Amino acid sequence: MSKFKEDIQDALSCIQSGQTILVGGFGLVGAPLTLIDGLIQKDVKDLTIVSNNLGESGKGLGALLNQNKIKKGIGSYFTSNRDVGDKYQKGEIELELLPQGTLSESIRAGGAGLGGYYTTTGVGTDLAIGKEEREIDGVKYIFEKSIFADVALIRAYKADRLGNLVYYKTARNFNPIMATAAKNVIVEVDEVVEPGELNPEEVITPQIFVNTIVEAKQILTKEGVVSK
Amino acid sequence: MSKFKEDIQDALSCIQSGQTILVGGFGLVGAPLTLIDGLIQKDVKDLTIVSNNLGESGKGLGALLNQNKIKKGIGSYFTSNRDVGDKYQKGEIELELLPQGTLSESIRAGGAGLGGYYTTTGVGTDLAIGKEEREIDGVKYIFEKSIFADVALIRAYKADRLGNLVYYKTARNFNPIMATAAKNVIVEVDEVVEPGELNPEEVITPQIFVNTIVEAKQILTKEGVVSK
Amino acid sequence: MSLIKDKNEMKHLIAKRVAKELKGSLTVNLGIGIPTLVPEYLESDDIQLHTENGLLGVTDVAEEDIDPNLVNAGKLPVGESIGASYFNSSDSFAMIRGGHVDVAILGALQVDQTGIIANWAVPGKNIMGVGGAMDLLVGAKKVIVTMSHTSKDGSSKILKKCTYPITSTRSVDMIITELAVFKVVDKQLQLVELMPGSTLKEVEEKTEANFTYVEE
Amino acid sequence: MSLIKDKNEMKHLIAKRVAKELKGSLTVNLGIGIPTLVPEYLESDDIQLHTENGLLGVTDVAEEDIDPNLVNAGKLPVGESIGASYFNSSDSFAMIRGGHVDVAILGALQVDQTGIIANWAVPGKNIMGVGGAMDLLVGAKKVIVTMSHTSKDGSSKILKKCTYPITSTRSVDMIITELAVFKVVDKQLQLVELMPGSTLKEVEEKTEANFTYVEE
Repeated sequence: MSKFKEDIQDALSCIQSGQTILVGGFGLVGAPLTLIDGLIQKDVKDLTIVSNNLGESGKGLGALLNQNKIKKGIGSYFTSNRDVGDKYQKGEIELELLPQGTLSESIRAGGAGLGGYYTTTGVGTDLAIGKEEREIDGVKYIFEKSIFADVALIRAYKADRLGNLVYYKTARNFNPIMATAAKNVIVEVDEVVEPGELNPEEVITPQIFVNTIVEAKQILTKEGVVSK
Repeated sequence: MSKFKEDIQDALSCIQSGQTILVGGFGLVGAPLTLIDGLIQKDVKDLTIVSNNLGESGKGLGALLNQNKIKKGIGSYFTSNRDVGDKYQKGEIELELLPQGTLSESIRAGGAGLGGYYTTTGVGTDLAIGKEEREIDGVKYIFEKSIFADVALIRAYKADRLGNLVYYKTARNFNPIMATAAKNVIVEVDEVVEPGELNPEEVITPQIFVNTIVEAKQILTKEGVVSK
Repeated sequence: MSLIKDKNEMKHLIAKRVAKELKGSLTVNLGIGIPTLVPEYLESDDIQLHTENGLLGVTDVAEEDIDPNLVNAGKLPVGESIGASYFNSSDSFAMIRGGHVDVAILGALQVDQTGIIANWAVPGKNIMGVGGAMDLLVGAKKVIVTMSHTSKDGSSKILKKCTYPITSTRSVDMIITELAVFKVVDKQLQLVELMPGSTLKEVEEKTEANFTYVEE
Repeated sequence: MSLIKDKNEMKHLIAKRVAKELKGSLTVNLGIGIPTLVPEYLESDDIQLHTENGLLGVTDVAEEDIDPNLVNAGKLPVGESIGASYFNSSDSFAMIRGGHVDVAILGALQVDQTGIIANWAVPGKNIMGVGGAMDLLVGAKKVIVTMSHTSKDGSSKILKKCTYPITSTRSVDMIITELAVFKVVDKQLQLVELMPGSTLKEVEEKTEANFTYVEE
């Protein structure tokens, strides 16, 4: 069975208004720009987006933001897009700020079926307000809940038709953990290969996590994002 | 700087009586048989060994067990070595039994600097006795503490001299997570290569985790364990 | 009276019946014992076998290709399929506990009439091993139990209540023995099929648990 | 009076001084800003640079070799060293939080006289980004803060108490500005070195925090 789909809207058909969507990438690097573009074309609203950033101004998730489709953003560094601050000031978006390690760990925990965990990160800071504090073996920790979403939109380098994935350099970032933490996982890739072409020792995301594969048509280059 | 050491006892010089030691492997598969053999030669006692099994009868950690050097075993499946049961009956060893997923997750949590986590595994069973139960979003979980040790003895396939590691087939198992969860991490490998010979995309254990590398001299073959 | 001649035949009969449940594209984890015989009878090409020691894409292996470093959770030699992948133990159990494995096929010592199983410890004996059983019970989307219907002494293993320590508070979905196939629906046992040569009377005699008979 | 002509020169002066602290075999995480200039001045060949977006073994990159998919935490193009490795974000922060990174070099908005820093939020402005700062503060074995000694308006950034939200309850180990090098010992600031052209009098005038002067 091949998980490859030609049509982007077909691949995104599981997405509905009000859902929580994980979106891979560190800024635009490793972001699923083709799938985000598909989301921009699609008639949905009230999305909760979990992503390290909300893109850059007008680019990537930044374009989705400007369509007012994002009800809430959960991330670690919204500063990379000044529009986020403007919308927040106007009360047009809710934001939940998490330390980057907590964001990534909560997503991993969600994918691993854990309810939550205790971390030292953030203890005694404003980001710990309202969070349970607990001392374990003399060290203070705060409780963080896991994150599990309806959909994950991620980017990889190569996929075989079964859905095994490998990544490319620092475009890996949040993508492999997001692949584990959503009911529907949709990946865009530069290249689709036959099963057997990826070395089983080198597969980063086993196919068990992947529902749908599409070909990347928006590519990040030195000159910015270009359409393929 | 090369982390390679020729002499096994030199590599094991950090180990002292009373310490907690993680030992990789699933039964004998992926177990650091050379380092275990070194531990058998070494004058230490009262060790707490964290390992999925305590080897097989008289083999691997089973030989260390028979020397009465193990005060406590923490693992998920001691059944593979009948000597463990005999010693437990006689009160010669303490045992802590954990579900395999909890054992592996606690080790990973220790390496990741977490204090503990909530898992569904074991809820309502005898292995949850004495453990905190907590409901999160309507699901029952129990609290499990993380595990962090003094030393980890692990096995990999190849290391570069910096300590980057790759593994071989199902001999990977607990080794990569144990590499993250001890103050001193000692690895035995089939082959030591120069930095640059391992593809950065395919490194499983980054060198940051590894303190010492030795060459494997006890090898698991179809015919059993042989000395190289 | 069942027509089964020996224990081996019984195991294969059960494994063959389990295989009929595995249709379409599924990821399946196989426990030790009877479950390991299931692949011989699989009809779908699209079943991916998961073993919790770190491999997705388990296959049989020919004697001459045995690799001592390539084994399943029962430490028996296996092969790797085209499109397989290796991972560490915590990632493997993240797959299981996180709900990514479709079906787990497990052995059991006892099952009760609500579908709760006991398969890791016997009172009075040392509690020595649990392995991945508890993780699979909480994590797999569907759990099928395979076992002989009765103990060596002829007593029922399908009980009103387990006398051995339970593995999970989660009920399994299906129980397949050499005599019968039960489904667990709303925490109640439904006998849905008699195995070849078995009769309703025999199943009733050899089952302590309450169950209903639903012809499907 | 400091002899520094411009901001760029100040940054390089600080970066050069930081580099002197990095001896032997170390894993070092570099924050955004001044810390990214440190590699130019490293003397040890055995420093491995970590960037939290998923690379151990960061190097400089020549203009013609820039790869848009190979960047540091500041999203600036970098190269990969011989012996480098890539990993995902949760594994990267497991390294940081788990205490596997030897040194973190960070910028700060304010430091107090116990070595507590504030570097992620300004009251009255939207709290918009924290990134990896809190993780590095709790996880790195040693933390060195680099910053200009005073704000644009000339006011001290080394205060009795931070007025901005703190990043962690953990004190940093060292503060390096264009005027002075402080060590934090037992939650107290020790001025251990005056930077070129700086005087004790100038440091005293421009530092609100209490500190002792310890000639090393």
